[in-house]
Amino acid sequence: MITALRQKTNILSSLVSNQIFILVVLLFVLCAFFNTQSPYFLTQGNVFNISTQIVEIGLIAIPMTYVIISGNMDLSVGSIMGLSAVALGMFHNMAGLNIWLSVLLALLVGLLCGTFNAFLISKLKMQAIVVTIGSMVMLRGVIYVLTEGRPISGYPSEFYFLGQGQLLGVPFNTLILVGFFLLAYYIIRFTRFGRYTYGLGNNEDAVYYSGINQTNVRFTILTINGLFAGLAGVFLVSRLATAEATTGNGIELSVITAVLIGGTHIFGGRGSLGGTMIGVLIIGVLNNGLNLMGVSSLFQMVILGLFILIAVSRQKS
Amino acid sequence: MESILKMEGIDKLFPGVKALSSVDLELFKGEVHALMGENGAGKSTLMKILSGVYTQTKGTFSIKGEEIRIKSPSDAARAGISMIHQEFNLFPNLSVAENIFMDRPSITGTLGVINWKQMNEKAQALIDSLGASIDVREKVQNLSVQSQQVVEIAKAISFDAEILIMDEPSAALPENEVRNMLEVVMRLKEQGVAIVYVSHRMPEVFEIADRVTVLRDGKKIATKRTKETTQDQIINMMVGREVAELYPNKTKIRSEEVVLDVQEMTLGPNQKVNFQVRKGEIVGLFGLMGAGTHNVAERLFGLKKGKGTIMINGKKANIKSPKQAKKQKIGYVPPDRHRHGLIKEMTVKHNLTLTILDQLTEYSKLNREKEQELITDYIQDFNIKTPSSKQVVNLLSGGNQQKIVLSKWLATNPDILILEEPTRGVDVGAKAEIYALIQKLADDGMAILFISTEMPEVIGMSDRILVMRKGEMIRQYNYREVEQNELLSVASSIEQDEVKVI
Amino acid sequence: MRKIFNLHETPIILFTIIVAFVFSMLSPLFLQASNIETILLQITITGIVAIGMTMVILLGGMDLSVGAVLALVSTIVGLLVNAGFNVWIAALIGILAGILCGVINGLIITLLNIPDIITTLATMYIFRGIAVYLSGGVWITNFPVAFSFFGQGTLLGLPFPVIVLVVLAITFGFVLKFTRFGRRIYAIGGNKHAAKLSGMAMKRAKLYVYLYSGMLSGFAAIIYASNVGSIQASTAALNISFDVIAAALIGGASIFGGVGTILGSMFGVLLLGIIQNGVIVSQFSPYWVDAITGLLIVVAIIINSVKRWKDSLKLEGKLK
Amino acid sequence: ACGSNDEAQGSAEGEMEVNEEMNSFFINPKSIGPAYFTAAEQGAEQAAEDLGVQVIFNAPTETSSSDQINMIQDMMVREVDGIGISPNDGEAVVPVISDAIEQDIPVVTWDSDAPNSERAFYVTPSTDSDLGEAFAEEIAQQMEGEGQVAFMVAGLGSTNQIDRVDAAEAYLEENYPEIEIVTVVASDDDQQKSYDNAQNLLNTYPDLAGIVGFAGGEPPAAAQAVTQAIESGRMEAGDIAITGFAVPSLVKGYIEDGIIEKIITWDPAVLGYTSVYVLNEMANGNSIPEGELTIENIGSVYVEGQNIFSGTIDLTIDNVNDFDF
Ligand SMILES: Nc1ncnc2c1ncn2[C@@H]1O[C@H](COP(=O)(O)OP(=O)(O)OP(=O)(O)O)[C@@H](O)[C@H]1O
Ligand SMILES: Nc1ncnc2c1ncn2[C@@H]1O[C@H](COP(=O)(O)OP(=O)(O)OP(=O)(O)O)[C@@H](O)[C@H]1O
Ligand SMILES: [Mg+2]
Ligand SMILES: [Mg+2]
Repeated sequence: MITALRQKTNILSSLVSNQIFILVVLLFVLCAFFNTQSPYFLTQGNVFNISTQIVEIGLIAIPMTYVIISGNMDLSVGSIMGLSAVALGMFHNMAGLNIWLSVLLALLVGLLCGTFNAFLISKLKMQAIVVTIGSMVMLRGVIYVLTEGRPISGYPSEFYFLGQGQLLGVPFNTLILVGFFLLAYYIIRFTRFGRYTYGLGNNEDAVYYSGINQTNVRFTILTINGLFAGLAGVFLVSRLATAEATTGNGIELSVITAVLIGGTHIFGGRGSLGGTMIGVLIIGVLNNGLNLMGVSSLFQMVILGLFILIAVSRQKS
Repeated sequence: MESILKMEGIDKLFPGVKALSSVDLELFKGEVHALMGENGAGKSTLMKILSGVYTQTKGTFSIKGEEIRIKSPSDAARAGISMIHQEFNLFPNLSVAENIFMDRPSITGTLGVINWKQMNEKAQALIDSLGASIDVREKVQNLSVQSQQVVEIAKAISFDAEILIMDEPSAALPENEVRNMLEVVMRLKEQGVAIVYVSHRMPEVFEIADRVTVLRDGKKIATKRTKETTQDQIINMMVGREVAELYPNKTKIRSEEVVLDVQEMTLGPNQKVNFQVRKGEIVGLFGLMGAGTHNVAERLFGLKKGKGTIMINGKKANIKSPKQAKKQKIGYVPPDRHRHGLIKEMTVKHNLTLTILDQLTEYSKLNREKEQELITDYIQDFNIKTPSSKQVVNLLSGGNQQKIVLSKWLATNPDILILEEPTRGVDVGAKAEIYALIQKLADDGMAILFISTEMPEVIGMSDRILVMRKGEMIRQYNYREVEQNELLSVASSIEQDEVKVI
Repeated sequence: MRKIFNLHETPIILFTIIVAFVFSMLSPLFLQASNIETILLQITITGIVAIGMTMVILLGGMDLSVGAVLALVSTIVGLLVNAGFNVWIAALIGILAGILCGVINGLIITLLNIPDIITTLATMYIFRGIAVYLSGGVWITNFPVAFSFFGQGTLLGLPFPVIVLVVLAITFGFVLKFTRFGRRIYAIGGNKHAAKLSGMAMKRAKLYVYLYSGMLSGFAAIIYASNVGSIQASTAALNISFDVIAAALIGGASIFGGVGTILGSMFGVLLLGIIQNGVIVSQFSPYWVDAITGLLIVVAIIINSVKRWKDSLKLEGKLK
Repeated sequence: ACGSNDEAQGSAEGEMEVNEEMNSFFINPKSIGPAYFTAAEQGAEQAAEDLGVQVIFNAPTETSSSDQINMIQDMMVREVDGIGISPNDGEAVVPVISDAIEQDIPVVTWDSDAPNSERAFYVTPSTDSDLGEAFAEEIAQQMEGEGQVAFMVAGLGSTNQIDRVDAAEAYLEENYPEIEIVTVVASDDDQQKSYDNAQNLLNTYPDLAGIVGFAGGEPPAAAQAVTQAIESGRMEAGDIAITGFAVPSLVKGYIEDGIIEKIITWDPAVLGYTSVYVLNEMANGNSIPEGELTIENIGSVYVEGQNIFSGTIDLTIDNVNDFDF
C-alpha cells in the first residue's frame, strides 16, 4: 500500500521536479519571448547562426558532462583549446605541413594535454580542480611562448569547410556537434562506460569493489576531454580563419555554466547529456536573443547570472 | 532506586517503516541498562530520539519527573544526555583533544577563545583514565579504528552527563580495551551516571548490566533484572522463536573437491594462514576485531597485496585487483555495504548489474532488454522488496540493500563467494532469507567463505569454522560442534573458566 | 626541530624559500629591500582576499565572486570619494557594501540551498554587471590626495596596506585557531555529518564565512582603488578568484574542506607574488611569464600531494 | 522552428517598412566596459542624434574574437544598414566581413583594422605603425637618444598592440641604436597588474630611462608607480620619461605634476562619430571623396585610400585641461 502510494506521488512529483522538463520549458519560454521581441529570431539564418555559435562550447560541454558527472573538474579546457588552435596554425603555416595532417597533430596536442591532466588526476590521485588550474595557467603560457602573441592565419580554403561550410543545407560544424552529441548520449545511456561514469561520481569505492578498473575510466574521460577541447580549437580556427593566443580564454566558465544549467550536479553523480545540450542551447539562445534586442552585454551578464540561479535553484547542495 | 529518565509511548515512523511503536523505557540513577534486540529492532532509533538526532512521532519523556522536549543534539546535551553513536562521528582533520571538546563552552574563555593547553591537558587526562595511550594532539585520521572508538568514548564521558548512551561501543574494540572500557563504565556507574548500553555481546551485558530491556520489531518485549534472567531467555525474547529456525538445515553431502586453497598467506610477521574451501561448502571464519579475518578477505579479493599462494580449482591464481579476482570467479560481499557495496544514489537495477555489464554488452552496446529480464528474475528469486527496479537503493531497507549486494555478485556466477558480515544491519526476517539463500547456493555447489563477528550465525551456518586470533588460524570446528562461549574464549584467548558467560 | 618539519605548511614554505633563492641567484636585484617591499605591497590585495577564500574553502566551498565584489566596492568607494565624501566614511560604506555582497551570497547558499560554486558564479556576473553600471563605463580616477593613504600611506614607517594585511591575517588566523567559531569551520569542513550530530549551527557558520569573505574583499577593494589610482569596473580584479584559489590550494588547503591554514594561504600568495615579480626582475622573456608561473604552480601542487601521500601511507601503516 | 519561418519573415518585412526611413548601424568595439570604448560610444550616440539614425553599440564583455564575431553575425540577422568593427583579431573578422559585404551591408573598421578584409574604410587616428613610430620618436626625444626603455602593453595577443610595438621597435633600431628595449610586459588589461608590472620594472632596471605605454591603461599605471617611487625617495623626478597613449582625464594629474611630459592621444568619440557618419553616407549611396572631409560637429578628417585619419593630439601641460574625455 504505502509503496504503491509512494510510487504514485513519485511519478507526479518527478515530472515537476524533473530538471530536463523544466529546462525545456524554460528554453521554449525564452524562444517564445525572443520571437515576440525580434522578427528575425526565428528565421532559418538566425537558427543556423545560433547553432554555429554554440559549436565550440557544445563540443567541450559534451565530455565535460562526463567529467563532472564522474566527480571531476577540468578548468584547463580553454587553454588546451587555445594550444591546439595555435599548434594547428604553426604546423601548417610554419612547419609547412599539409592542413589535414596539421589538424590531426593539433588534435593530438589536445589529447596529450588531456593525458597530462588525466595522469596526474587518476594515476597520481591529485585533486582535479587544482591540477587543472595549474595546467590552465601553464598551457596558456606555452601558447604565448610559441606565438609571442601573434595570431596565425592563412589556411587553404578547403579547411574552412569545417567551420563555415554547409552540408545538405545545414552548417557542417552543427552536424558534427549533433553527431558527437548523439554518440556521447548513446555512450552514456547505452554502454557500460556510461554506467561506470555515473558510478564513479557517486561512489568510486563501490565501483572498484565491483571489479572495475575505475582509474582507467577516469583516465579515459579526462583524456577525451582534452581531445575535444582540441577539436573545438580546430573548429574555431576554421570558423574564424585564424588562431590567436587568446583562443579559448575563459571558455571553461561558459562550458561549466552550460553543464550546470543543464542540471548536472557540481559534485558529480547526477546529470545528463540532454540537460547539457539544453544548457548550451539556453546560453546560445539567451546570447543571441539579447543581442538581437540590442541589450548591452553588461546587462546580459546580469541576466545570465540571474538565469543560472533560477535554472539551478532546484539543485540542492 | 531513584528514577532519572522516563520515556513513555515512544513511536517513530520513517517513511514507509514503523521503527518504534509505543516503547517505554525507565532509567535509574547509577544503573547500567542494557538495550538488546536483533539488528533493526529499533535500538539505535530509540537512542537517537533520546539524544535529539531524531524526533519521536509520538510519546513523551521526562527527566527527574519533569517533562522535557528534546529537539536537537544540543537540547540533549543541555539535559545531561550524551551519546556514543554506532557509526563514528569524528572530525578526521582535527586533533583528538578537539574532537573531544569540540564546540564546548567549558574550554573557551572570553570572546570564545579556546585555551588549547587546558583543553589538551583535560583531554589527555580523560584518555589516560581510559587506559589508552593516545597523544591527544594527534589528528584523528591518523588513529587506528580502535583508538577512534576510544576517542568517541572519551568525548561522550567528557560531557559529565547524567545519562550516557553507548550504542555498540565495544564492536570495534580489541579485547583488552574492552576491559578498560568496561571498567570505565563501572566507575561512571558508581558516580551515579545512568548508562544505556547497547550491545550484541552477551558476556558483556551479563557482566555489567543491572537490567536489560529487549526490543523486537520496534516493540518493547520486556525489561528484566540481569540476575533474574538467562541468555537463552533473552535470545528468545529477542527473536521471538527458537534460534534454530533462523538457520537452514543441512541436507546435502558435501563434495570433496577443493575449490579454494590458500597456502602460506602472510598476515603479519610469522603469521601464516592455510586453509581450503571445498565445492558446496560453507566455511566460517571467526575472529574478534583485529584477528585478521578481514585481511584474509581483502587479500583474496585483490584489495591488498601480499605473499602466499592462492590456488583456485587447482591452478595458481594471481590476484592483484578486484577486477582480477572477478576474472577468477570470486565474488565478495564487503562488510561496509554503504561505502563499498552499493552506489546508494543509483537504482536497484544499476546496482544489480554493475558487476556484469561486460557480459551484457553486445557490440559495445548494453542489451537493456536482457538486463531488464535478468533483473526481474533476480528481484523475484531473491525476494527483493522494492517498488520497482528503478527505485533508488538508498530508499530500501537494510536487508533488501544487503540482498542487492549479494545478488550483484551472484549475477557473476562465481565459484567462490566471500561473505563478510553478510547480515550486518539486517532485520530478522531478511536475515533468515539471506541464510536460506546462502545455503541454497552452497547446495548448488558454490564454495563459500563466511566471515562474521556474530557468533550465532557463524555457528548456525558453517560446515566448518576456522577461528583466528591475532592473524593466526588457531582452531577448527565442524558443523555445530562448538558453543558460543567456547568460540569466544578461543578467539579471545581467555581461558574457558575465566569467561563469565551464563 | 622535528615538529617544524611536520608542520602542515612546511612544503610550501620550503618551496617558497627555494624559489626565492633561485630568483636571488638569477638577479641580484631580487633581494634588495625595495624589491621586497614591492613584493609585499603587491600581494596585499590577493592576500586579504585569500584570507576569506581560505575560510570558504575550509568549509568545502568556493567563492568565485570575490573579483566582482572587489570591482563593485572599489567603484562605490571611488564614486563616493570623488563626490566629496570623507575618505574614511567612504571606506566604511565600501566595507559595508562588501559585507552586503557576502551576506547575499551566504543567504542564497544557506536559504535556497544552492551549491556555493553555482551561487558565486551567478553573483560574479551580477555584481560585475552592477559595478560597471554604477561606474557608467568610465574610468574612476583623480581621487583626492587623502584617499591615497589607504594604498600608499605608511604607518610607523611601514606601508599601510601591508600592515592591514598582517593584522587581518593574524586576526583571522587567531580566530580560526583559537575560537570556537574557527574550530567549527574546520569541523564542518571535516565531517558535515558529525557536525550535524553534534548540533552545530552549520548554516550560521557558513553565512558568517561568506560575510567575512565579502568584508575582506571590501578591505582589499579600498586598498586596490587607492593603490592603483584609477578603476575600470569592467576589468578590475577580473581574474583574482583563480589566483586566490590557486594560492590557497598551493598553501595546502584541500578543495574538499577541513584542511588548510591562513599561514599556508599567505605563503601561497607570497609564492605567487614572488614568481610574478621574480620572472620580471630576472628578465625572462615576457612570453615565458605565464608558462613559468603555471609550471611552478604545478610543481607546488605536486609537492603538496607528496605530503598528502605520505600522510595516507602513514595512516595505512598504522591501520595494518 | 523552421515551420514558422514564413510568418517570421513576413512580420520582419512589416517592420522593415516602418523603419525604412531610419538607418540603423551596429558599432562594435573590442569589448564593452573599458572606459576607452565608453567614450567612443558617446561619440557614436552623438552621431546618431545629429544624423537621425539608430546606433547599436555593443560587444562582448571580454576581449574575445569568437564572441565578437558571434555578435556581429547576430546583428547581420537584424539587417542593420552598416557595421563598424574594432576587431580583436584582424584576421578573424575577414570571413564575417565578407558575409556582410555579400549581403550589401557596408562595413568599416575603426580603432583597430582588418587590412585583409573587404571592409570599405578604416577609421583611425593614424595607422598603427605611424603611431608606434610616433611613440618611439617621442620617447627617444625625451631620453635624448640613449638608455633603456621598457614597453608596456595591454595584451600580448592584441593585433593593434603588436603592430604598434613592432613599428616602435623597428623605428628605434633604425634611428636610435643607443636605445635598448629591455622588455615588453603585458597587463591583460588589469589595472592592478599593469601597476605591479611598472613597479617591477623600476626595481629590475635601475637605469631605466623610459616607459612607453601602448594602451590607455599603461601610462597612468607607470606614472603612478613612478610617483610613488619619487615620494619614497627611491627616485628623482625626471629620471624616467613616460609616453604612449592615454585618455586625457586619466593622465591629467600626472602631466600637471610633471611626471609625464607628453602623451599622444586622440578622442575615441571622434572615431565613433566618424564611423557612424561614414557608414551613413555609404548606406545612403553617397561616395566618400579622397582628401579632406569636413564633418559637422567634429571637424576635419582625411581620407587617404581606404584609411580615414582623424588625427592625433599631443597632450601636454599646455592643453591638458582642454579635453573632457
Ligand atoms: N533514517 C531512517 N529512515 C527510514 N527508516 C529507518 C531509518 N533509520 C532506521 N530506520 C528503520 O528503523 C528500523 C530500526 O533501525 P535501528 O537502526 O534503530 O535498528 P537497531 O536496533 O539499532 O539495529 P542494529 O543492531 O543494526 O544497530 C530499521 O529496520 C529501519 O528500517
Ligand atoms: N529513507 C529510508 N527509507 C527506508 N529505510 C532506510 C532509509 N534510510 C535508511 N534506511 C534503513 O534504515 C536502517 C538503519 O539506518 P542506519 O542509517 O542506522 O543504517 P544501518 O543499516 O543501521 O547501518 P549500520 O549497518 O552501520 O548499523 C538501515 O538498514 C537503512 O538501510
Ligand atoms: Mg543500531
Ligand atoms: Mg543500525
